Amino acid sequence: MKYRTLQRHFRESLKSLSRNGWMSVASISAVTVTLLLVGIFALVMMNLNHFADNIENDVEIRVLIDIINEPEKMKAAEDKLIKQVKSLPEVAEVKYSSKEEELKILIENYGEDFSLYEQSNPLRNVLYVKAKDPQQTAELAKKIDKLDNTYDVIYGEEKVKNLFSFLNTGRNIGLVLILGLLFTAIFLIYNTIRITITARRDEIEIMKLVGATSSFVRTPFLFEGLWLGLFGSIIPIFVVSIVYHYVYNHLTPRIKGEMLQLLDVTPLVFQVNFILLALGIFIGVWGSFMSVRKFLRVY
Amino acid sequence: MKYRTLQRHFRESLKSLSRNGWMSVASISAVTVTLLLVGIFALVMMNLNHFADNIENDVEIRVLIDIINEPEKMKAAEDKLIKQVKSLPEVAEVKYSSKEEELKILIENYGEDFSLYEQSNPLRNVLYVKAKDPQQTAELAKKIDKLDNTYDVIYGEEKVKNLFSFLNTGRNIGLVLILGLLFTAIFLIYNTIRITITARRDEIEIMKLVGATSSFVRTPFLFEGLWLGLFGSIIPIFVVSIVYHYVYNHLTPRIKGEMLQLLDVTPLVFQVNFILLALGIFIGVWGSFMSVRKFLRVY
Amino acid sequence: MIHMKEVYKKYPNGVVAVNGISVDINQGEFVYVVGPSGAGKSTFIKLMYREEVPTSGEVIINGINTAQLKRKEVPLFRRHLGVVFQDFKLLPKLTVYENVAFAMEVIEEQPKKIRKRVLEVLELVGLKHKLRMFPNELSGGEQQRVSIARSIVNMPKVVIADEPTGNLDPETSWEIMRIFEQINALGTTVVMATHNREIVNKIRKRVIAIEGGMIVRDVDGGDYGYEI
Amino acid sequence: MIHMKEVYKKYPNGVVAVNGISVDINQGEFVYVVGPSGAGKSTFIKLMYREEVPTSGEVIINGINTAQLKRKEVPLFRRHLGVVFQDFKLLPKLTVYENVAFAMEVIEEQPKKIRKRVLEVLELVGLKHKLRMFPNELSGGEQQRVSIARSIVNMPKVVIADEPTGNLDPETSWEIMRIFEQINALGTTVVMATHNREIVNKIRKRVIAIEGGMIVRDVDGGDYGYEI
Ligand SMILES: Nc1ncnc2c1ncn2[C@@H]1O[C@H](COP(=O)(O)OP(=O)(O)OP(=O)(O)O)[C@@H](O)[C@H]1O
Ligand SMILES: Nc1ncnc2c1ncn2[C@@H]1O[C@H](COP(=O)(O)OP(=O)(O)OP(=O)(O)O)[C@@H](O)[C@H]1O
Ligand SMILES: [Mg+2]
Ligand SMILES: [Mg+2]
Repeated sequence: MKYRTLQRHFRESLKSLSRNGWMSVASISAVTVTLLLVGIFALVMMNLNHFADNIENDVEIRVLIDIINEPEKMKAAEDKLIKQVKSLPEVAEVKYSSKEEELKILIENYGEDFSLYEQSNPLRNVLYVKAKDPQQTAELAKKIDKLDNTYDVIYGEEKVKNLFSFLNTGRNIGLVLILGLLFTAIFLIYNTIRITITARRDEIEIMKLVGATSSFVRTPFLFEGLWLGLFGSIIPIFVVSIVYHYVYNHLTPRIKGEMLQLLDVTPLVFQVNFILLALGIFIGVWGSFMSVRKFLRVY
Repeated sequence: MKYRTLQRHFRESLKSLSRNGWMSVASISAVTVTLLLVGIFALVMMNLNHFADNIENDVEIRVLIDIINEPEKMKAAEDKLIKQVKSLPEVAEVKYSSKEEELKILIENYGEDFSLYEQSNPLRNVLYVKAKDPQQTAELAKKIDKLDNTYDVIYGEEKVKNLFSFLNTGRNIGLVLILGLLFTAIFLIYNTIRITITARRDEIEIMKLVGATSSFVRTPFLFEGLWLGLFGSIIPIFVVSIVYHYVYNHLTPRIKGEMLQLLDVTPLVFQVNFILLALGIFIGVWGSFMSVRKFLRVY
Repeated sequence: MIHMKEVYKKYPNGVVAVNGISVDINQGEFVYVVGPSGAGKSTFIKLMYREEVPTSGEVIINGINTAQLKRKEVPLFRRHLGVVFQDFKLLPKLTVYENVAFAMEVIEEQPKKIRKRVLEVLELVGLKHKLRMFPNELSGGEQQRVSIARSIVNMPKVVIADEPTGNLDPETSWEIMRIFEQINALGTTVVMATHNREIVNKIRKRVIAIEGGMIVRDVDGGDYGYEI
Repeated sequence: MIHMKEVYKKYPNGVVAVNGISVDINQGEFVYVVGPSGAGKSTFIKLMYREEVPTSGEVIINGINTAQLKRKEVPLFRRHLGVVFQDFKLLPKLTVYENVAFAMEVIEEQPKKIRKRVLEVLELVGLKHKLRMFPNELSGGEQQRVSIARSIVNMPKVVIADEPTGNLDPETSWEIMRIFEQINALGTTVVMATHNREIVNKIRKRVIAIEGGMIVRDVDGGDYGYEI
């Protein structure tokens, strides 16, 4: 194809876009609405997934440490245990909590009654251990149990298992939903483009009757598809950026220190916007291609 | 309009549906896909909302009961307290837990060390109270605190406040999303119908030139819209029913006894299906009406 | 019957297609409208069935001022006219039979009567054997005949035809003219834009010649004019 | 040049539009195709520019068997033909100028040449002053002239015209005929389906008469026939 022909196709595509008036508007707004849906849904799903991660990460193993009556030996034993635990490959984080701190928590939960134990604290020093992959918690707990100087290892076995099963199911549903939505979005945009192009099948027929090759007929339509995708993704990109910015700024201070945290604005919004733009352009061009092809094939 | 004319319109609408071939298919599948989206989204959102309710309902007030050394008096005091609490209008549920039961829970959480307290249990008998509306928990706690024979009232003030704020925000986002999706669905279906009808604007023009009144031109299109909505909602209704049935049967045994429960199949699926059918038909007819109107106005 | 007074029609793009036309056509007349391509014949005719409204001046058909018709009244007004369009304007998704029947369904005629009458007029234009075919399966001339059949199916008081013989061979053209003469003999007014010199010169009727949107000649029993 | 041998064309609906036609047309000939409405003239012509492929028999144009053309080769084949369609087939979203220019853009002509040549042919058909208008703003005759302009803009070796004067007044018709005679004098083959007795009888050329899909007459310098 000659360069000037390409230029011509480029010009034609813009002309055609404006001469097809509200049919173009309809296609663009179908892209807009669908991408908006995809964008917002992606934000929600990615944050829910993040929440699920947070909840999982909150699962801790409580390691009760053996009591040794000589403080020095005790200290040495504890240090050794901490070192051993830290060296386990599955371990992400180890936190030490003295029995005094433990008592404080107990009092908070069970009332002032326990204050009288401040003198003779029956509790033990504790290690809080988190696994790198929370799903390994059970395994890790077993390993730690085998180390010296551990009195007991507690992590709410049954509860954790149920939680993980639940979160995994949730994540799978989410994945299915997002794939379904993507598929739907592609279908809806393609459908719209196809109908508008079908309304112009006579044009395609005439062009071919006048001696236009398939590629000559097709190229302006591909450019048009490009515009549809491009123009259609502008509003979703703006909305996604602004809304998430707003929600983030609005919610973050309120849930400060909570377990559930929103994903940061900066990489997320760029990622989602990139997906929207790529999706818009891809479906626009691809949809045009597939739709025109049908009518080019005739005779 | 004469009855036989209505019959004619009815016949015409079916003929037109089949003669417009894949344009009809395109519209129907736009309805199908969009309603499918709405249906699944509705199922998910209603269940999430149900989860949120469950989580809220799990918020309990722990009422520690004063110790009175004479067992009879103690029993009387406790009975009186329970009666008083139960008579409070905000109270949904009261559960009594003896100090022995409390100790068992403590041992579960803090290890066998506490077994030695089985002889001289330092804990108190406890009432677990749930509010009818979990959001009233704070208020209710205050009221109970004022009653006689309560030693302490504990409910994790800070945590509950944050949880509620979070769940409320979540619910609002969900509501916005579902409204947004409904709006989107309406728009997309309307858009598709409008494009297909625009492709037939010449037909409308010719009919009017031959002396057809607006209502004569319009009625077959309205019937056609009805078919679009009707045929378009068949698949979503089946899919929603079958998928939810499957998910429910698959998940329920796994999360038995858990806090988070799925909504029962029977009323939910019927409700959602009714909404889908109504929505499909409404948008089909309304979309046709609006689209045809535009071209009836011309001249 | 048809009364136009100082009618102007300027299209949105600035073209003045009808540039001051005054004319009276009486019940039962047969009028040819002739003139070069682009003279304004079709516009003149579109003013009659109110596809276009005059920019100024008045068009009164059957005592009705088309410019004052409410939108709802336009279809009822058109039912008293039969129109043959230059570009046929057939409904592409309806068969030949259905296209003609449509004009009768519109006035909520009895199905039985519709069937009888449609077959009758299709016989008349020689297309009874093609009643199940769709417009895009017809030749140009056949489409034109469907358009003609539709225009006369309701026995209108006025038939307005824009080049009804443009796509027809001379023989078929004469047959169509015979049909028009017949319905004219029954009292129907016929207004017909045409380029067909042969017909105009043979079947002598009133001839209105339009050039540049103006009537340049209006002779009873005149000839086509425009000799080469 | 154009060679048909025992060509049959049966449409999907069962109509046999061309029922065994064999014919040879040489380079530089001028041929009228005449016959009643629905005889198969348009189908005969569609077979030449391969809008239709014969059900049986062979159609060889410029040495190319149209039935054996690959889909990709069809456009290139068509570029050597100029076609005037009975229903004009103008692109509704393009202006008069753009419609004519399109046929030249298709062969990737230089923009400068396109501009010059398009204005030239629009001048020739008398539509230079309407080049910015869209097809639906034109009268029937004007649309037909645009279609004619487009068919000759690339100076094809063969011009195939289906009723090029159907919507034209006699005067304009003669002008168009003069254009066809000119390009024919330069060696272009012209095949033209027509109902215009006057023209056929005045400008004597080879006449092929078709009836019921068969050639019933083929005379050099013949007349229109079909007298009433
Ligand atoms: N696409 C089609 N599908 C089915 N039948 C067709 C099709 N095109 C034409 N026909 C039929 O084939 C026959 C010949 O049609 P054709 O258009 O060739 O006639 P024609 O000689 O050009 O007539 P006219 O002078 O009226 O244009 C007609 O009976 C018509 O009904
Ligand atoms: N819808 C329109 N918009 C703008 N201009 C128009 C429109 N219709 C017709 N015209 C212009 O008005 C003039 C008269 O057109 P009209 O169709 O009345 O001519 P006509 O006498 O019927 O010609 P023909 O014999 O070729 O059919 C023409 O110059 C045409 O370009
Ligand atoms: Mg005209
Ligand atoms: Mg023909």
